[in-house]
Amino acid sequence: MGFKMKYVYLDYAATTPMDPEVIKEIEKHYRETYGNPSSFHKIGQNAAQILEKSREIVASLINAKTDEIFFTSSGTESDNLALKGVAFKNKGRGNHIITSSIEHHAVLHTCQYLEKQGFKVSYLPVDEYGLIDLKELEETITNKTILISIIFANNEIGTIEPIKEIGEIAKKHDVIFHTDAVQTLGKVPIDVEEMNIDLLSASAHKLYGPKGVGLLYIRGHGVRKGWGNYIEPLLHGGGHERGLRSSTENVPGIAGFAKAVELCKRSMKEESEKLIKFRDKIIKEITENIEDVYLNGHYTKRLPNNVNLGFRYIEGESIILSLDVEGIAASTGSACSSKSLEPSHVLLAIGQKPEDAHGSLRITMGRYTTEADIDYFLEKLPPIIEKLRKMSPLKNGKKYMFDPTYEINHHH
Amino acid sequence: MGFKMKYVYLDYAATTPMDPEVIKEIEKHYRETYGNPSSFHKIGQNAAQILEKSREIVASLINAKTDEIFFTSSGTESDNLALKGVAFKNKGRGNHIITSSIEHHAVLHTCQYLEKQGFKVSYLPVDEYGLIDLKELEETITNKTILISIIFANNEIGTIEPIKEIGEIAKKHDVIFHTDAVQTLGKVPIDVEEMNIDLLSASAHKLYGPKGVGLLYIRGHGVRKGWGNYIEPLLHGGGHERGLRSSTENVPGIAGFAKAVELCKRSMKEESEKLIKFRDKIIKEITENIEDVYLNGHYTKRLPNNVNLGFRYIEGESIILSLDVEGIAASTGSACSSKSLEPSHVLLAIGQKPEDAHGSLRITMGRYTTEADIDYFLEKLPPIIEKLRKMSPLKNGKKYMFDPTYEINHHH
Amino acid sequence: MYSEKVMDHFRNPRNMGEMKNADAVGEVGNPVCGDLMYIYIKIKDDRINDISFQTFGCGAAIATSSMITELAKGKTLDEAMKITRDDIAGSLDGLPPIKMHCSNLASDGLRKAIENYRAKQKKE
Amino acid sequence: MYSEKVMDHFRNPRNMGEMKNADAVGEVGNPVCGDLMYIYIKIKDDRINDISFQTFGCGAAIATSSMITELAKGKTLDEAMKITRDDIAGSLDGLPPIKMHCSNLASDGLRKAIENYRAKQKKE
Ligand SMILES: Cc1ncc(COP(=O)(O)O)c(C=O)c1O
Ligand SMILES: Cc1ncc(COP(=O)(O)O)c(C=O)c1O
Repeated sequence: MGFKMKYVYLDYAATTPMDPEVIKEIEKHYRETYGNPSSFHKIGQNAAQILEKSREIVASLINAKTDEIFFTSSGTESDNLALKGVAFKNKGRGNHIITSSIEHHAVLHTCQYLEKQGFKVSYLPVDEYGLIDLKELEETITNKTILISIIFANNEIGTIEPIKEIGEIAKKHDVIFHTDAVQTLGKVPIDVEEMNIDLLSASAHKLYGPKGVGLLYIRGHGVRKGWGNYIEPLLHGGGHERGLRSSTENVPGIAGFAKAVELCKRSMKEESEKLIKFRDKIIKEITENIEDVYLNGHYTKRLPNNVNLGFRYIEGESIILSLDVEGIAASTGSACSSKSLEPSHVLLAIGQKPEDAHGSLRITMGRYTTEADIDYFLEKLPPIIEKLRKMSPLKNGKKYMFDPTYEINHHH
Repeated sequence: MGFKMKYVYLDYAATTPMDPEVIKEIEKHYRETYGNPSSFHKIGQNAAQILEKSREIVASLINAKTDEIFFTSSGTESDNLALKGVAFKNKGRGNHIITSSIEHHAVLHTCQYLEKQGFKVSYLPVDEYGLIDLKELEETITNKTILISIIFANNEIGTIEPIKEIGEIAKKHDVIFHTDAVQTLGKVPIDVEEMNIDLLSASAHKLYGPKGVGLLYIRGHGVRKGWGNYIEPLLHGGGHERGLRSSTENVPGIAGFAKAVELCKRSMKEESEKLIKFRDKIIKEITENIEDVYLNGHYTKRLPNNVNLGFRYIEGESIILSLDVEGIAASTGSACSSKSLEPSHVLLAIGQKPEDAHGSLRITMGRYTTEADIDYFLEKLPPIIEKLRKMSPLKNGKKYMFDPTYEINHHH
Repeated sequence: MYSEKVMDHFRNPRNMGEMKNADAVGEVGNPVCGDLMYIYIKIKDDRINDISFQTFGCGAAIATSSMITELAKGKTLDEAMKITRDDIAGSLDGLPPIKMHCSNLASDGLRKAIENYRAKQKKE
Repeated sequence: MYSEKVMDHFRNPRNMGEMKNADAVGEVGNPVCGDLMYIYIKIKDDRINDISFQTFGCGAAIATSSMITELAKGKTLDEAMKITRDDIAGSLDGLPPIKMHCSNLASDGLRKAIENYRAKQKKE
């Protein structure tokens, strides 16, 4: 598996280690399938065949047709292509987009960009568990609405949205429905037909595949009754991916993605049972044994591999730094560990106070997580929380313990 | 080297086989450096370090500063980011772009897209060798001109443009200068300072690196005196690559790119001497021994690895198909082998008649090309040309040999 | 890309070359577009007694030219007039879609040749 | 990310905890922004005789808090007032740029404590 040192990796939502079988597959193609699929000769046509076979494998995981899979370079690119591609192509039809307030930045910042280009975007609020309200969604649709983009399962708090119901509403109103399934593909069954999904983003490096490979599922390969072509490309050039995504195809990487999908298909059920067991064990142990802690997200409508806990009175970066010292990799929604210096918009959206949003800890598990890893984490965490709380001036209910008459000055 | 069968690959301009050292490097990082560079913990920070080291290596090849290198997913993406990023960011300053008529589709089609968005694009003609006219370039600049984009060396005919002189003109008029160096990086020395290049696109898979990894050099990391920020992102999201290219960084692929650059740096001089020898041998042998053949492009201002020959009276696809049968991979500008069914715009731009443009053969060599490969090719080609010409109704000077009174109907 | 049948006809074209004493020739295509095809026929008792082709074009153009000479030889003119593009593609175990449209001209070439022959006959 | 010195102070913070009988305390930061720091001081002969901290914040916030207690202990109040953010960062072998700006509050905290002490003295 290639872990260089004894290290418990509990940050699978950030990215996954690659599966050794995927590495083997890519390496094989690195050596053998170096051709350019656009080339006419055998070496090129051989690469073209591997490309199409990979497309077939990936399509089958989500019940799509082969020609509805478009390979990109990342989840971010897929999100950008979906949103900008549909928005700019359908300016004439309408300028209204509906999304949620807990989208990944790849959707959120793209929406903000589209707002600057004259589009109107409605950001649906979510409840304390991170769920959107279906009635509110339907009421938000106007005759200018062209696109609904709702994240399948949230990357921070793991909440799974009611995708099938959203799909029905979108279909009923003839609005295009995109979902960011970057955290979902390979973890939870997805059926684009049953769920009425029109566009779906995914990224190989979240499911033991390579970084730099993503996909966008595009219903009807971009043609829709009453709309005609409903999406335009983001990258112009040689006309690859049937004109929707130019660039010489990364065939070895794509074949690696396909291999990763195959492996997920094979092990998804078993893996998710294991992870749900670990997940619920962590939640139970920690909420029972540590004070002033709460679960972020939903108890059951939740990704099998995600735990997100809020620890009052302490700050998240110092938690994950302490865990790192103990050889445990985890993540936080704290501003201090992000580039933007803002606390997680997802935690704020589920109604957390900013000071609490700073104290979140995200544990995400995966294929290589063992019971021993979980036990090690459960052993190391409590003393860390205790030590940091001892260091903190914040305490249950009262913030200023020394002399309440001292004047308080806030930086910023 | 992983060639599965005995096969002489002479299509290095389409894509290169990967260097075994690059494969080894990527594989190592696949196993060890799986972290997300945005992650705070050791696994993530380790990946961040590899990323920055790779940036340094790549920067040094073109005399750039480390923070001026931005990794993308392809040459196409780099071209799109350069052109759209500068155009949209500087709408207020001017709407005029100058490019050439022999750009790769990644630039050409992006320019055509920008025209639809209200920009004016001047497509400079080229002479019979594919060279732009510097005087004409300078005269084309107006006070609305924001960007000049000229391909460094053409992918079909191998002509190297006077980049340094273009850079001087761009600088003099304070216009941003982008060059598509996808075919050039690693083959010919490039110095962005000396050549006054502001933006430069490259792609790893053209220099023995992986597919799906590209770079855009951005002078002053996007800040320019009198302009401020002069480029905006194409992919919105988590703010990677200092906000100019969001997506989890493909660290193993990028490290492979860096390794490929290192190898090029080491062997460029020696390799190019070898290739120039082969190139000139092919040109001499074929033009001396086969009738009605001519060289496309320039004799000396030419990529070391490129030969492009026009064979009258026969069609290019049938040449490369015949070569493929003999175990030789080559390429053609013929419409019949392209998706667009149009003959190469590059060959038309250098003044070829369409019927001649159909008969071109592009031979591009590289690191693994041997003298034996060249001799094999030189042995196999003449009988192919002879056979195809015997089959062809076209002959020196006269097209209709049978009965000139028959009525001629053209399809299309 | 191409079927084995196509490659066989491309590598070993049947009935290739100019026919000096042909009764008629059919020309289709245009070198500007990358294809030009000549179909030569010799007629005996309203049957195609001999046939040959010359082609400037891609692999598919050459293979379809070769194939039509095999399909047409010995047929009556009426029978030969009925050979379609699909017949040729089928006999070659299929052609890439893009080639079906643009390089599959041989049946048109044969028809032209027959029409030219009949027009000549009328004049005489 | 962090230097070894930072990690040392983060893992083994010096002079950590509330000081019940402090002469003064300085508070900086705001939990809403993710940082809150208390610096407690005990003064003797115009010198910092004892000092401790409590901090809610990231690794850098904790390490800088710890470091200032080491830097300030034994210094006269005037000397202590002159300790800067850069002094602290330097003593820690540097801080990530983003942290220089946002979590490097300890010198402000100490200055606040001293000002509070002096204000109190004046009143008495
Ligand atoms: C000159 C030139 N520009 C751009 C590209 C596009 O590069 P990529 O295939 O990496 O997108 C290519 C090659 O395909 C090229 O030759
Ligand atoms: C929900 C979600 N969407 C999009 C992305 C972006 O994917 P990528 O890093 O492949 O661009 C991520 C992960 O980073 C994600 O978790």
